[in-house]
Amino acid sequence: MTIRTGRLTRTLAAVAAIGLCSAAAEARDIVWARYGDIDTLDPHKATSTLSLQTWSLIFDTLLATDKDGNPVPNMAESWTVNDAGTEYTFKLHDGITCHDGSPLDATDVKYTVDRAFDDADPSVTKASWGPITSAEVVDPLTVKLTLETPFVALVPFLADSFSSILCDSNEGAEGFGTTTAIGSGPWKLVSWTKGDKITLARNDDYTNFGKLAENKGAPYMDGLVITVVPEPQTRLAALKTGEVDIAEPPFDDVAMLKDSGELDIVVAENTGQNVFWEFAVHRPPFNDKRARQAVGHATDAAAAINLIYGDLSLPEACPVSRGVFGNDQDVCLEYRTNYDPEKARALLAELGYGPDKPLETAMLVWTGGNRQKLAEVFQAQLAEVGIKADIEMMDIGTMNARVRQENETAEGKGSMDMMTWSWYDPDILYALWHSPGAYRGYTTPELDAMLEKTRVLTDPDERKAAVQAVFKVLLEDGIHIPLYTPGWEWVFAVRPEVEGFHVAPFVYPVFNDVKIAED
Amino acid sequence: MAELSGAVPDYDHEIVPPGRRAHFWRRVAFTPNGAFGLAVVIVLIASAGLADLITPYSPIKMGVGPRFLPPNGAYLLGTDEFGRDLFTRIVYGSRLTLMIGAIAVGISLTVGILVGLIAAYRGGWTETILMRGTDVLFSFTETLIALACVAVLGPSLKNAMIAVGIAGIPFYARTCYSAALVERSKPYFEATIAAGAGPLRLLFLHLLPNVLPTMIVVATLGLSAAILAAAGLSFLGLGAQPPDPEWGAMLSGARDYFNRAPYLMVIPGLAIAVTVLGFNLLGDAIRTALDPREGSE
Amino acid sequence: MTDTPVLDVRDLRIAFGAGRKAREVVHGVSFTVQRGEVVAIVGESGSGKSVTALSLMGLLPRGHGAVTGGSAHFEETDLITLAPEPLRRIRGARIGMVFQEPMTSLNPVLTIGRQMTEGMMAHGRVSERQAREAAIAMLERVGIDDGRRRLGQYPHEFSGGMRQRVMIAMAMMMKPALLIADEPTTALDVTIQAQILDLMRTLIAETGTSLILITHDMGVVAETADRVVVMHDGRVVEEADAKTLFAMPGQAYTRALLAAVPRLDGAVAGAVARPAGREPVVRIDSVSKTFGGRTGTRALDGVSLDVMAGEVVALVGESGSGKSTLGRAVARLLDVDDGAILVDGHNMAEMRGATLRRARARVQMIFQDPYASLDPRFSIGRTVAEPILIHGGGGRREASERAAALLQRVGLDRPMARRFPHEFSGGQRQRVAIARALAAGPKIIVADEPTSALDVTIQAQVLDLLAELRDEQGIALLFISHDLAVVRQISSRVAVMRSGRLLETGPTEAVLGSPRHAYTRALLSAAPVPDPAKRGRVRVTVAAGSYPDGPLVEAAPGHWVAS
Amino acid sequence: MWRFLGGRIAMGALTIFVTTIAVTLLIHLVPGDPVQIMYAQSQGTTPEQLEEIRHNLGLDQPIYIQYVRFVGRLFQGDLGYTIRGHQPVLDVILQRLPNTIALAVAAMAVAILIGLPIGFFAAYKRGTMVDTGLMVVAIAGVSVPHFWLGLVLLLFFAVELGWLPVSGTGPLNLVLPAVTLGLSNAAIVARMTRSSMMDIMRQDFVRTAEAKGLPKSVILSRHVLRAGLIPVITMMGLQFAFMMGGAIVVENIFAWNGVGRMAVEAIFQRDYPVIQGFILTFAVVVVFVSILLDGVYALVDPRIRRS
Repeated sequence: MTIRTGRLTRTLAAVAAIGLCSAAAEARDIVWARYGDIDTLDPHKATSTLSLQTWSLIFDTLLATDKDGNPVPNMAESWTVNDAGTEYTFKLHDGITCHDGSPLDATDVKYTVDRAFDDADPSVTKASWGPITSAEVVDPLTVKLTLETPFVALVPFLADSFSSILCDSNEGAEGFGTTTAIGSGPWKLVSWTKGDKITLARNDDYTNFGKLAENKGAPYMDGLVITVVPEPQTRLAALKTGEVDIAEPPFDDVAMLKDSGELDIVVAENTGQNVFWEFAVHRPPFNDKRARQAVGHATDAAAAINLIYGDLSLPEACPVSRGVFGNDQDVCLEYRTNYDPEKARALLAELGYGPDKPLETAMLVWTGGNRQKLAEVFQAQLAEVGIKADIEMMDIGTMNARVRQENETAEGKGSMDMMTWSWYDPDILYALWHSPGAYRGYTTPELDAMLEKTRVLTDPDERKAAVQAVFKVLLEDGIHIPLYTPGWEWVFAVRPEVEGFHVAPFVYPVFNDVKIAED
Repeated sequence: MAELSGAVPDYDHEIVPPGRRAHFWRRVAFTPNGAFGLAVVIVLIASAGLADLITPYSPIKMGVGPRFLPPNGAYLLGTDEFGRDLFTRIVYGSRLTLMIGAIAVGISLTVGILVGLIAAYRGGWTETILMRGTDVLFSFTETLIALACVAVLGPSLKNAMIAVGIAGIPFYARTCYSAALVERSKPYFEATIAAGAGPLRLLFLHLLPNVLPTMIVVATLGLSAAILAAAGLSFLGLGAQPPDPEWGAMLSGARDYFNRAPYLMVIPGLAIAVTVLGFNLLGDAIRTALDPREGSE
Repeated sequence: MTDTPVLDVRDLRIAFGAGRKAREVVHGVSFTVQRGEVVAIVGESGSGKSVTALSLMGLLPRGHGAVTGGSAHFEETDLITLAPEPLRRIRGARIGMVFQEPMTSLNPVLTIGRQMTEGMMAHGRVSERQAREAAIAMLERVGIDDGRRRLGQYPHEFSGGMRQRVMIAMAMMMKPALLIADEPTTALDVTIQAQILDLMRTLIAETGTSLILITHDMGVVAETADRVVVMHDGRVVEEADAKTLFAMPGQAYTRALLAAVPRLDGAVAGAVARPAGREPVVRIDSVSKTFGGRTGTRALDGVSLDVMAGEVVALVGESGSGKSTLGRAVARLLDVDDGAILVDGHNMAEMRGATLRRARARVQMIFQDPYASLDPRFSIGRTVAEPILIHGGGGRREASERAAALLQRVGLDRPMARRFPHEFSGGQRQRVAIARALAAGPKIIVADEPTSALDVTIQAQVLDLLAELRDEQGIALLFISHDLAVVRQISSRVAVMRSGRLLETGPTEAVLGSPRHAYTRALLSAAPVPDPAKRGRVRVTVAAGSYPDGPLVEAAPGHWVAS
Repeated sequence: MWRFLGGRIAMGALTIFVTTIAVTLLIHLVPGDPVQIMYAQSQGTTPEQLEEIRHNLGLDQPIYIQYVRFVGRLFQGDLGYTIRGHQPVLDVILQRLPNTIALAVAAMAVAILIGLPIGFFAAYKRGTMVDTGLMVVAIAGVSVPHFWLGLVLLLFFAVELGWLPVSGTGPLNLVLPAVTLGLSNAAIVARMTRSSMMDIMRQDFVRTAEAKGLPKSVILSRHVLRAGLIPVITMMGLQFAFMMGGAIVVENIFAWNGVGRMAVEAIFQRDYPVIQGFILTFAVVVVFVSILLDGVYALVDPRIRRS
């Protein structure tokens, strides 16, 4: 029977190979495999990195980031701010066209902003846009945003794909977010088969004003196919067979791949990703800062990430990661609870826990990126000092809900979670820890005041000091215990014939420069 | 999740009379299938019971050895990605496996027998409602019911056991029902009614003991299905959570290393397969011993 | 008789199992069958008669039995040593076979035509068309009209009797030299049985085919056979000309066998007219029951009947007559739609719950299948003690003491109380069932074909026991049976049923001796009589709907007939 | 026959009816506030907004009204919107359903092509070593977890030998998942077929056929196979349901873009409208297929066709 199956499959394989060859002869697309699918093509309806990365290819943004993560002009050739910091005026480049051929101008920007603030159906990231009260078309190439209060994080936000500019021809278009997504980015949407793949075609009219790519025109390759391959080993196999050009490899195989030179490994820098412990602070045991500190002292992040990610990831000392404004490892290391199991045991003993009475807590972790493995290591580390943590794996969306639910619940056993956030600005701390707090977690009036200050200070040095003051509170009280950066979807294995692939800050892969050498 | 339930409940309700029990077990143990099944089950129970004695390390402590060490003298089955001893984890895993099987089958069996017995005994509307309901659930297949239960309850080992238990109810209820229906139509049952016996006596002294042999066969086969189903859920991440050494979860975790350490995937898979095979063969042998039509004797 | 027999069986030995477990069940059987002769092989269960027949066709179930010695020469060929392929060519073509169960002996998913013609075509003689023509002609000969249409039908569109006709047609179509019929009429009602036996006899006579008839029924033997081979325990006990055998049985076993056969003629043993009690124990008053909703079958249609204390009333009829339904209604094992069933003056039909359970002690039941009648997980002592316990007849000890006494009464030793049903024979189990029925202290016992599954010698013993109990304890008995001879032996009154209606009722002597209803007469004339001298009686037949089935009218004192 | 099919259709309708109720209840059985769980993704949703969402979803209504509404929308083909990405659930499902059905059908074909002949042969050789051997293989077949078998096949045929693509959704990609799912079910089909055929071989009519002197091949093909296949057909409906159930796991291994993979993702994402839609779709497909097979059954079995 085996023999017969063999012959059959070989025949089938031969038949299919013929089919594939003829398809390949027509055009060579870049094939990029990821572990999951996007939620939507509508940038106002999701927050996942997978979605963001895709939007960044289809849509363009007013501003862009340089390689250090600083905002630079893009579609907006320049911008001005009034002295009060409440009016931002952007001047657009002339001649930008949308995928449907219509010009991209101030009305499209206004359309996008208004849509994000639509009362009936606002953007899920409305809060991050800041206190915008209106968007005004001054002339076809000039648009003015008016804010209620100053908001310094608006500029970096407009460099991020959360602020993707949607062409107003999307208005009323059938199936926006599903079958239609008209932008002005380097790639045009051809089709999206849910759960399977997104097919993009080169936007021939594209001009790169500020994005991190050497190529100032349209991408070199004809098309880009983003496929879904959940299993890391399967992605690797597909990379090896050439079915896929670029994909996240299994972490444990990275060293081997590097050594063999079989595939190139690209590690994204300045991802802005921050992985940290946070706690349900409104009830025992984590309402006592000593319990939180004990967790901090029990955690050996360096050892853990070394075990799971090798040298691919770095321990992070600050609540915002490297490449984000205010980050300073030395400053943070002073404040944070460092690995010291003895100290952890002592703190636990103070609280009345001991070998016979472990501190019990749930440990919420979201799926993917080998975090379940990492969590297992942390679980073992905590067990060493007498903390019994039950890992609960869940989707990130679920975890967000759970964390908030835990914070709003007064009863039950302890809860801590391995939270992750990626942001281009320390303003994220405002979202997280300013009352009421994204998860209804730790807040105090003092911290609120300190966070408010970080939003309005326009002088970089003053703002830096204010930000680091916030770090101090968060770290010393064990509210936000940073673990490592980068944290997810930042390692890419690339087939050797693929040239020019790189990743912009905040994990935006750039395909504009990609060329695939003919075999 | 393989459904053994694909086999129709068509057991012959030939009963092993009390006096022949010893002979019966000899018949089970002396067939090659039965002997293998029995051996697997005994080894499983022994390893679950004696796990603390026969394992050299802790099943959850990391770094008791180097990582990814292939099977060798010191670590019989090698070590995993955290430097834990795989042999120890497999042995402790047998404990979980037995527990999962026992609890899940316990739930299915108890509820299934009650539903089946009551439906067969009461007849009329009770029967229609219970058995049509069972049919509806049955057409959903165990996998879907288990999945729906986990969707509601959330992923955890406990919930997976409950889910698999609930998912099995329709099959057990159906089997019990058809067995009870056969018994119910036998003259001895009518004679007992005619003797004036009440419902409890009829249900629990006459009906239950007579369907029990059938249900034991079903439960033995069902154990394997339950173990497989729970391992499947754990494999999908919907069952056991770390650091539990549950075989399905171990297998799932080992997927990331199949280039580097294929034994991490092969061994838990074999453990599941052999265990399930053991229960299947044992169940089959018991059924053959009960059903004179099956064997060549 | 001609010189060379069609079949000559010599010292045939058959064993079940293999190797060390082998157990010989047929120990050197010899007999011959002459051309055109009807030979009956008769015996009780376990005598080896069916196995012998199957072995001749090479049809012993594989892995279960094998011929271990002897020969069976059929037209010069030894069937035993013949290779499978030549044997196959003889099967069907030269030796035909008819089986007991017409309901299952035909393939339900193939048309009758296909099944009738395939044999003829397999033996390579004819085209499909010729085979169909032959089949139509043959159907006509066995009394099935409209053959062309019938060939396109499936077995489920035929009744049991019709199917057996098809089976016979199928076998006889090939004009075999020998036909083996294994209990061909056992599953049929007595009137159909008579028709089938007549048909077979006619066909045999016309074609000159020899027939081996395997049966347990001495009546069937007497009606059909030229020569009889009596088998017992795998051995031939006696072989003789039919007339001789019935007149002067040579062996003790044969004599015992014949003596045990209940007869419709001759002396009546049990049916001595007894003074019946004045008050009826059971009064059945216009009881009706329909199964399967409003459009369903009417199983009982306004039946009324009284049973006096200490009286045995027999309920006779063919399958579908409603006799068992009536019995179960009396035992309150089913709800009736209409009418009342008064037991000791209390209407059982209206009782519910605990009242009903208490009242149940008055009516007990004995069933046909002795194997399924006892809970296999209860020791027989416990089985018999159960009704005593339920009805509060004292503690566990007293109950088991009384149970032991009852078991002793029905002829089982006290120590046997600890044993389980599988350790007993069919007859013994039926005794246990009787003891259980007695344990509740009933006024009446409903016995539904209590002896039909038993061998004739055991049947006689059980009937004797029932008669004794009736005399001794004054319990009334509602005796349900299809066998008029058995009825005649035990009952004092008979009620004849058909299609849910009572057609005739009266004293046994009157109803069976001078039947007034056409249907009763038909039943009596169809019943096989174990006396070859009475062969060839004129059969009375009665078509459905052609007989009176109105209210009963008293034709003679105590003798009521449907008008 | 129409009465038989009518009964089956009624039973199917009942199944779907019960499913709609179960699906409505599902969201209420979830511990915690489903709306909060579902909408936690959105940044800073205020309690008022949550209340509004609850209202929009009708979750503030009494449950029977919710049910009536749910069914009402169902008749318009509206299964609601996904939580993640706000897509119409029906679209999301319909885009993937053909893949799952293709997988189930292909797996069924594999199971039947392998299982049926083996079962038939084992029944024919019943009681011999061949039979015992085949049945042990079949038992081993049902004992191997298919999530493991799938991985092993994947490793061997796709990674080691490179004969087949490792993942994705296309005709060639179908081979491995279909074989994985088909193989473990082939064992069940084999056992089923064997027991059905053995039942038939024990029937009196087979003995009749033998007594007629029919050649063995005719008896087997005409009498045994035909009658024996009928119960097998009736089991196929259930078998198809098992395939659909098994597809949930297999799709996840091979990244086959079907509704099973979607369902597991939805569970992790607590995307209840998708889970609801999945269960409902599953029920409809299973009911439809079983009615279809009942139709086949009714046509094949003269006892039903001509009644």
